[in-house]
Amino acid sequence: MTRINPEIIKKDFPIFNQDIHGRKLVYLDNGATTQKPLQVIEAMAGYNKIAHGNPHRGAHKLSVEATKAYNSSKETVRKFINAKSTEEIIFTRNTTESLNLIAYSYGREFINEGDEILLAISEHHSNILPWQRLAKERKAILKYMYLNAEGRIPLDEIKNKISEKTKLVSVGHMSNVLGTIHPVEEIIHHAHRVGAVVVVDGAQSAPHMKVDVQEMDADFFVFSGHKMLGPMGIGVLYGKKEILEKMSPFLLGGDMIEYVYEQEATFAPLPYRLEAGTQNVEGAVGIKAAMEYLEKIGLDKIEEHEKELTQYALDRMLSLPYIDIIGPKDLEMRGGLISFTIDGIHPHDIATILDSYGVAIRAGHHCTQPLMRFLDLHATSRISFYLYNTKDDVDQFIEGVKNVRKWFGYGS
Amino acid sequence: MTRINPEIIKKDFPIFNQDIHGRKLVYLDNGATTQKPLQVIEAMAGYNKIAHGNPHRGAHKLSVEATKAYNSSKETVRKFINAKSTEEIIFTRNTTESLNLIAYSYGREFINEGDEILLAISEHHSNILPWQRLAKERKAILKYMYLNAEGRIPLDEIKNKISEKTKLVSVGHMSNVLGTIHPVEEIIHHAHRVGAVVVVDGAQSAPHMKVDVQEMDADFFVFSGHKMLGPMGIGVLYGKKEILEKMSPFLLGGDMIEYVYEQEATFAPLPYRLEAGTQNVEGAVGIKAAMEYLEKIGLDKIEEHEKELTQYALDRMLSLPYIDIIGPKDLEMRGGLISFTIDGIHPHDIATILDSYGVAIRAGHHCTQPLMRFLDLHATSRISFYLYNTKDDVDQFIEGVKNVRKWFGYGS
Amino acid sequence: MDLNSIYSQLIMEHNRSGHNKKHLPNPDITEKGHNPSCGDDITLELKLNGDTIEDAAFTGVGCAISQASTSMMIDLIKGNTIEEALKLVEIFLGMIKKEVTNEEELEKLEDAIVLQNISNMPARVKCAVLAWHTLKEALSDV
Amino acid sequence: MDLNSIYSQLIMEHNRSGHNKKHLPNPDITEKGHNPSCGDDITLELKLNGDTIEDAAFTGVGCAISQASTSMMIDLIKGNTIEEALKLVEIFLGMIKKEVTNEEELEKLEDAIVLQNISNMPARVKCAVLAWHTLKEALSDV
Ligand SMILES: Cc1ncc(COP(=O)(O)O)c(C=O)c1O
Ligand SMILES: Cc1ncc(COP(=O)(O)O)c(C=O)c1O
Repeated sequence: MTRINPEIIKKDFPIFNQDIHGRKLVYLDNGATTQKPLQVIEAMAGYNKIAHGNPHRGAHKLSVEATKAYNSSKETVRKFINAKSTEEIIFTRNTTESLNLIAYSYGREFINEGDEILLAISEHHSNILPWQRLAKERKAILKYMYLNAEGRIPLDEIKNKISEKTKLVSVGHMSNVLGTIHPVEEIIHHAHRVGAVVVVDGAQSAPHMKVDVQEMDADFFVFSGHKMLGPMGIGVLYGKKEILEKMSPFLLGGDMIEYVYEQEATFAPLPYRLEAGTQNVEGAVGIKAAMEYLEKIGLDKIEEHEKELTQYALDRMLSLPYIDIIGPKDLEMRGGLISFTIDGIHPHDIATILDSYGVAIRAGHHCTQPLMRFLDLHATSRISFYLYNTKDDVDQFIEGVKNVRKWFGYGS
Repeated sequence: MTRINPEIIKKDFPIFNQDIHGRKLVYLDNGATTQKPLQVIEAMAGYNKIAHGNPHRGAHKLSVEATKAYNSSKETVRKFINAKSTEEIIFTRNTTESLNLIAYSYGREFINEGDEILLAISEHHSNILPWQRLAKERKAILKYMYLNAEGRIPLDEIKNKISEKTKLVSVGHMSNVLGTIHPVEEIIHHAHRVGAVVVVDGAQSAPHMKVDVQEMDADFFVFSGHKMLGPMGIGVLYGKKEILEKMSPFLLGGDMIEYVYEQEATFAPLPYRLEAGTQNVEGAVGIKAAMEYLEKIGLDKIEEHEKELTQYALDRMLSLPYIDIIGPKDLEMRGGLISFTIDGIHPHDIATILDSYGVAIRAGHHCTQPLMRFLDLHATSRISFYLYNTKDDVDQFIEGVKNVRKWFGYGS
Repeated sequence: MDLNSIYSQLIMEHNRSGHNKKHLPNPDITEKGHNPSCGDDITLELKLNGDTIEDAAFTGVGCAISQASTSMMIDLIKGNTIEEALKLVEIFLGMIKKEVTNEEELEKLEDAIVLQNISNMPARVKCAVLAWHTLKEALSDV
Repeated sequence: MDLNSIYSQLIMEHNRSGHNKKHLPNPDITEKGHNPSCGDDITLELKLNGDTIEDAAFTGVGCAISQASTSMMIDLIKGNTIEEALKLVEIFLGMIKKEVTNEEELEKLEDAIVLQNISNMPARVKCAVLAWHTLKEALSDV
């Protein structure tokens, strides 16, 4: 397999044409949001320049073009995750809305008193709070699977926590703090044996590895455009058709109805039923362009590239005695993000000082306070890679870390 | 007051550089969605090229820039509608989501059995369905104000329908079918006397006239970016601070929390509490650029210009005996959109044939089936103006209509 | 898209559609068809003789495309057996979806073949198929 | 932004902050302050003598900015009356919001004046003000 050349890829990304505080930008905050290639920026601008209209039902050319653009984006998304049909693809605003939609439209209907909802302790707040509210409303029980010392969910934990009472399991495919790739196939297998439905939060996985929702057999799979080279303001909810069909609408309004009377209404078929109001066609155009860009390069190659960077970064970081890696220290079932702490220096100070060297990383609780409490940490620093990162980026980051130590008066 | 020159304005809008079916584009579907000036397209592209990051809590420069861009957009929106503070400005996805948010977060808490919710029969589906669901859930009563023959809500109707039982009134500021500007100040005055809260759906008004939410004294005011030169995927919810503060969150997830524990969570202050997950910063940048563009030209001038076009179009249309105007036939309290029917020709055929002459109009029920039923119509055709439309556009439209008649074998 | 040629033929058909737009004296089957997004609304009436469609007519409102399509369908199926009519419906729906392209098959649709390129006007496809779906519904009840 | 100069001074302060980071034997007031978005968490202890702040100290976790800011505040308020301390809090919060710019006023903040330009690091403003808000809270209970 020929490798990808991130130096050439970087040329597609205008953001790297600038200096940050007089230095070249080393962007290692891809877990939070990713940068956009010109291909995505121009696809959206192009849509706005020649084809913009309100889709659906418009008989004029611009409306027809907008409808085509929207539908063709759905087909691209369908193929990207190998869904059976575009009826299974609902555009939302982001992962957070996708999860809220499921909790509302599926949860309120199908979770009952005493039922169990199961999460991993490593979930992002967006994959915790909607279930907390649902559990409270429906008098259901919210349970967690805990992690072992390596940051993985042990098989026993899966088997023990999934019981006949379990009606819904929602689990992050890849942890946005630990980088662990959780064994979703195992979880789905066990959950389906007891008839539970499984939601996979793919916010951190879909951008970085080939996902096949049919092979995985997930009942729902959700992710965000802005973490995969696409625009903010658009996210995806995949759901199996037979399940989506049972769900009541979430947002109500234009375009998702059939007949509206003064006191009641009937709803349109899938996928329209779950998409209310004027949809974000530009966002759809952007996510399509992003997926096309990723597929042209190849998700397998991107994954390979990130693995290589991760190995390289782990090696360099493990050689510095004052760095603690939070999460698996090898490449097995882990993605391209690394959380760490540095003895005696608070993660926020690390991030601020690294910024002055042009190195963008994230620090904090990463929207995972229950995990932080479980790990007995207040915050971590995190680097996260994507296809445009280079070994040189890692080197600059390591140089930066050494400088952070110096600022605090430590020898390096 | 110097007039605006739409021919010069048109030059800012790349969409007009193309031919539609070999003819110049006459875009008269602004009620559905508007076109974007280069200033908006480039503001968003520029953000993506130099300043994109995930806002809030990020310590690195790109995140700081994104946060600044987001906050500065809120300030622009605040000024645009003259809200007291940016805490009163919540970004949503569109008008539809704004209305659903109110029905969920305000309605479920404060509407009780037997309470009355009052709408006008001319509401858009997005301003009907959330209240139908709420009324059903809370065992409340959904009532309608009906219109007189001119398409206006008579003062008596307002006084009769608002009673001590009325707890919430939600009304479109300007009808997207009739063009009528409803007397929201009167409605608010009467509603406040009985302690009811008033939601104003400004989807059709905010883009076209100066709105001052404090002067109007609306409790909520909602609109969409894509109907005012801005991007799709971003909308606004204004609410009075003291009301927003009483509301429970809508979507739950990242960025809207304070502390999250396994079984419960506390929420961040306004406006964050009502904005979950990664926000649409690009959308915020786009709506800001759109508002700045509109304000540079002047909303009073835009309104004046649209009035002139509307008068001109009404005059020409009223002179054709086979056209029926649906809605007020004079300029009093009406905006720049005109619904009509043509004897013997279905609205969809009118739209399709006009398209072949490069004239983009909308036809159908315009997401207002209860109004259509009230008017005893199946559908109408609709033209709707904006700052870039010209008298020449009206002339081409009229020529087109004459041709439609010819196609159907009528003399003109 | 040669709008002019498709559309002007359709409008001609529409303007002639009066001969099929009426009530039948004693219909054996009455089936309503709706197109919520357009507001189109037709009622199809069928008179059977054994399993032959002896007579057919329609009432209702709709655009030129749906009215013309309905009228052409009625001209086509009159005198056919139910089975033949259902076969024609399949050919028509197949043509619209571009799944049936065989010339010989398509010619069985007679005048209705003019709707072959309606997918170039995607907003209007539903208008074209309304009557055919309604007929299918009507006959599947028999 | 001259990050280097602000930040290196803050870190020096932070590294010296140990002298204020401890428990008081018998504090009259104990007040917790949180910064949920950072996870910063401090506890302020005050020993009063009449309405004079005789001694003060803090414990807790946080970044260099919040720890340095807390320690500088403690150095500043020790020996002041409650009223004087509250006045200093207002000057400090005013400085951060760029509402207080008068040099003479600002000098009353002594070392803490180094935080004047923290608004150039918007993500860190909350770290700088945590202790001061906590003190205000503590003293408003008296
Ligand atoms: C009066 C009115 N309200 C609400 C809406 C819904 O707006 P959106 O589709 O942007 O949510 C529209 C636009 O279609 C409208 O005209
Ligand atoms: C694992 C995970 N889930 C959910 C989210 C929320 O995504 P968004 O903010 O785009 O809704 C994120 C990103 O922050 C994430 O990393």
